[in-house]
Amino acid sequence: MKRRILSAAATITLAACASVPVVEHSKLTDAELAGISAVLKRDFRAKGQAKMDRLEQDEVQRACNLYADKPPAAVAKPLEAAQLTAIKYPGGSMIGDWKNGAKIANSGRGMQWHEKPEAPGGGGCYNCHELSPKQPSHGTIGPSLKGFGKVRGNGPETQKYVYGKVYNSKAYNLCSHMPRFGHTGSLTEQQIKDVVAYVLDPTSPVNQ
Amino acid sequence: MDVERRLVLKGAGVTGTLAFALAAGLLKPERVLAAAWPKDAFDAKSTEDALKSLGASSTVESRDVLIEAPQIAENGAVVPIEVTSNVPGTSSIVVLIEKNPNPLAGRFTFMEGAVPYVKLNVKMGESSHVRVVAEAGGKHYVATREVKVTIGGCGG
Amino acid sequence: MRISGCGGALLMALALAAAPAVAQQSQFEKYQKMVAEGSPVELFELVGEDLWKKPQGPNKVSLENCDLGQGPGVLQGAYARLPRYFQDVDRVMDLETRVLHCMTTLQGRSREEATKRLFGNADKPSEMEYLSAYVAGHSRGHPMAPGQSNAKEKASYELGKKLFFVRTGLWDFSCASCHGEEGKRIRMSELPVLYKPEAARPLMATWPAYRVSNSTFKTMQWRINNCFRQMRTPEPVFGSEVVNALNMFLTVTGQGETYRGPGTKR
Amino acid sequence: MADPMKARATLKGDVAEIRVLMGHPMETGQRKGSDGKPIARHFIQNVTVKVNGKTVVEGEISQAVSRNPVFSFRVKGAKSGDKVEISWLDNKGATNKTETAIA
Repeated sequence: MKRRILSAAATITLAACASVPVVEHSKLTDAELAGISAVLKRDFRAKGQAKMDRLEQDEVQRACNLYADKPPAAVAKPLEAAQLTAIKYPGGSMIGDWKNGAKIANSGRGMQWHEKPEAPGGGGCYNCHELSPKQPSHGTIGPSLKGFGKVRGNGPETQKYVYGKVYNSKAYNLCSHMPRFGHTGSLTEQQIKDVVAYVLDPTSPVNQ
Repeated sequence: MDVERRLVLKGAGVTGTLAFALAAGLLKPERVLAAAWPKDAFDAKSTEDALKSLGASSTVESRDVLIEAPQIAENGAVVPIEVTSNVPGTSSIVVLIEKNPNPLAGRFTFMEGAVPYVKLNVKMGESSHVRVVAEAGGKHYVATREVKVTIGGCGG
Repeated sequence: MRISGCGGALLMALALAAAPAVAQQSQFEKYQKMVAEGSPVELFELVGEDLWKKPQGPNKVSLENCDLGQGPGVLQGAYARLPRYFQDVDRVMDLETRVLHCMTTLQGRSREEATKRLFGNADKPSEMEYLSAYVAGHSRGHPMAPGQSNAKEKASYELGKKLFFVRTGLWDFSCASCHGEEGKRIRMSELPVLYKPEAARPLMATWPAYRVSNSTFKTMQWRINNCFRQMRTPEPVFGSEVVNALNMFLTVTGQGETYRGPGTKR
Repeated sequence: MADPMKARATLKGDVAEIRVLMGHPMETGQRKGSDGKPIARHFIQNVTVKVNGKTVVEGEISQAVSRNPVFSFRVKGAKSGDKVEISWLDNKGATNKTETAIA
C-alpha cells in the first residue's frame, strides 16, 4: 500500500531511498569551520547564564571538528597533554562524600540558560553511565562504571585518574563525548571529590 | 445508582440548569458533587479502604477480568490502561493504582448495552500494581497487573 | 508496525542485529503504541483551527490566506513539503518560520509581539503550538517531501548536515554526541541515530507532537531549541537559518515516509 | 478559550467504539506553581455518556486520570447515525459537553 502512495507521489518525492544521500561525519576545512562558527554566532543569543562565549571554539573543539572526531595522534597527543597539565588537583585525598556524589551523579541540572547560576549543578553521570546496581535508570553512551572501585581499587593513582577524567575527559581522549566538568567550572573541586568517592569508595553502592 | 446524581446530570439542559443553580447560590458545588461522587472511596489511602467504602471488600480473582497495560511505562504521567470484563452481567468496573496516595482512579458503571470496557490514561507516581474490580450480580471479581514506571530525560 | 521501502528492510535488519536489546525495546514499543492510540493530540488541532481563522493584529485578518508554499490558503499537504524555499523572502523556511512570517506580513503584527511566547507549557500552550498542530494535521497521508531542488534548499541541507556533527557549547556536544551511535540511551530514553534515514523517517513523520513528559504539544523549533539548552549553548534564535537548516537536514534524511502526525512522544 | 472537547464514534459490527478527548488540567493538588505555592486540586469527577438520550456509561474519576483525559467506551446494539452525547463535571462545578453521530 505504501508503495502505491509512493509511486503516486513519485514526481514530488523521487525515489524515496535513492534520493537520500548517505550521510557521513566528514572532516571540515578551516574555512568551513570558520563559516559555521560565524553562522552560529549570528544565529544564537546569550540567555541567562549561557553567554555567547560558549560558542568560541577552543583548540580541542577545533581539532575534533576539523578531523571529524578522529584527529591523528600527532594532533591529538600534544593537545591532550596540554589539557592534562591544566588539571588542578586538590591536595591530599581526593575521596569526598559518596552520598553527595550519588546526588551529583543523579542530577542532570546545571549550566543551562533557564537555571540560576548559583543553584548547585549536577554531573548527569547516570545520563550516560551505569554506576550503582540499585539505579536501573542509566544511559549507555559511556561505559558501565559498576564496581569500578572494587576492580581498580582506590589508591592515590586511581583517585587521580578518576578526578582527572571528571575534571577534563579530553586530557585522556581528545574527542570524548564527556563534558569537561572541572575545566568548564561546571562542578566544583568538592563536587568532583564527591563523585570520585561515589565511584571509588568501598562503601559506595557502586562497589557493592 | 443514586437518584440525586441522575438528577444532577440528566438531560441536555443540565449544564445550563446546574450553572444557573450554582450562580444563583442555590447549590453549593461541594454538596452537588458530594452526592455525585463517592468522596470517601476516592479519599481512601489504601486499596482495601477504597474497596470497603465501595462495598467491595470481599473479592475473588477472575481470569475474566482483563487488563491491558504496558509492563514498563516510560513516563508515569500517562499510563494507558485498557480494561474488559468478560464476567457475565458485569455492571461496573473499578480501577485502582495501589501505590498512588489515593489508589482509587475511577469507577465506571455500564447500562443500556454498554460493554463492560474502558480505556483510559492514568498517572502513576511509581511502579505499582494496577487492580481492577468488576461487579456482577453483587459479587466482585478482581485482576491485578504490575506496571513499572521509569522516568527519562536529561537536563534535570 | 509499518515497514516499508528500504527504510523498513533496514529496520528489520537492525532489529535482528540488536537482538539482546529486543526484550526491553518491545516493552517501550508497546507503551508508545498505547500512548499514541490514547493521545489527546487532536484537541490541539481543534484549538489551532479556531486560532487560524481568528482575525488578529493591526490588519484584523486571519491566517487563512497564509501561503505555506502551495499557494495562499492551501493547507492540504503543505506541511509535508516543508522546509522549502520561498521566493518572496528569498530563503528557506520551515512551518513555524513561515507561520511567523504570515503573522507579521498578513496580520501586520510586530515580530516582537508575535514571538513573545512561542513555547508554551501544559497550563498554557502557545498560539504557535496550536497553529502547528492544525497545519500539520492537513498533511496526514502525504509523503514527506521537503524542498531540495533550489540552490538555497540544497545549501540549507548541507549546512544542517555540518551543524549536526559540530562540537560546540560549554560541554563540547554535537547533535551526534547523543544521536550518532546505534543502541545508545540517555537514562532509559532510546536515542535515534538521526542522520540515518531508518531512524529519521518514523520520527520526522510524527512531529510536531503531543509530548507526554511536557503534557502538552511541542514543535520542531522547540525540539531543536531544547536540545541546545541541554547542550549548554546560548539560545538559537527562533526561525533562524541554523534551526531551519537542522530541520531541513533531518526532514530530508527522513523523507519519503508518509506523514502520520501530529504524533505523540514520550 | 473554553476547554476543547471532541468525540468520535465508529461502528465495528454492532458495537460502537466511542472515543472522547477532553481538555482539562486534572491537577492533583501536589504540584507547585512557579510561585512555589501548591496548585489547587482541579479535576473532572463525573463523565456521562449517552446514546440517543439514554445514559450508557457513568464514570466517576479522580485526579489520577492523566491531564487532557482520553476515554474509549463500547456500546453494543448501536446503529449508524445514533446520537452520542458526552459530558463532564469537575470539582469546581464547571461542565462541558460534546456530541457526535455514530459513523
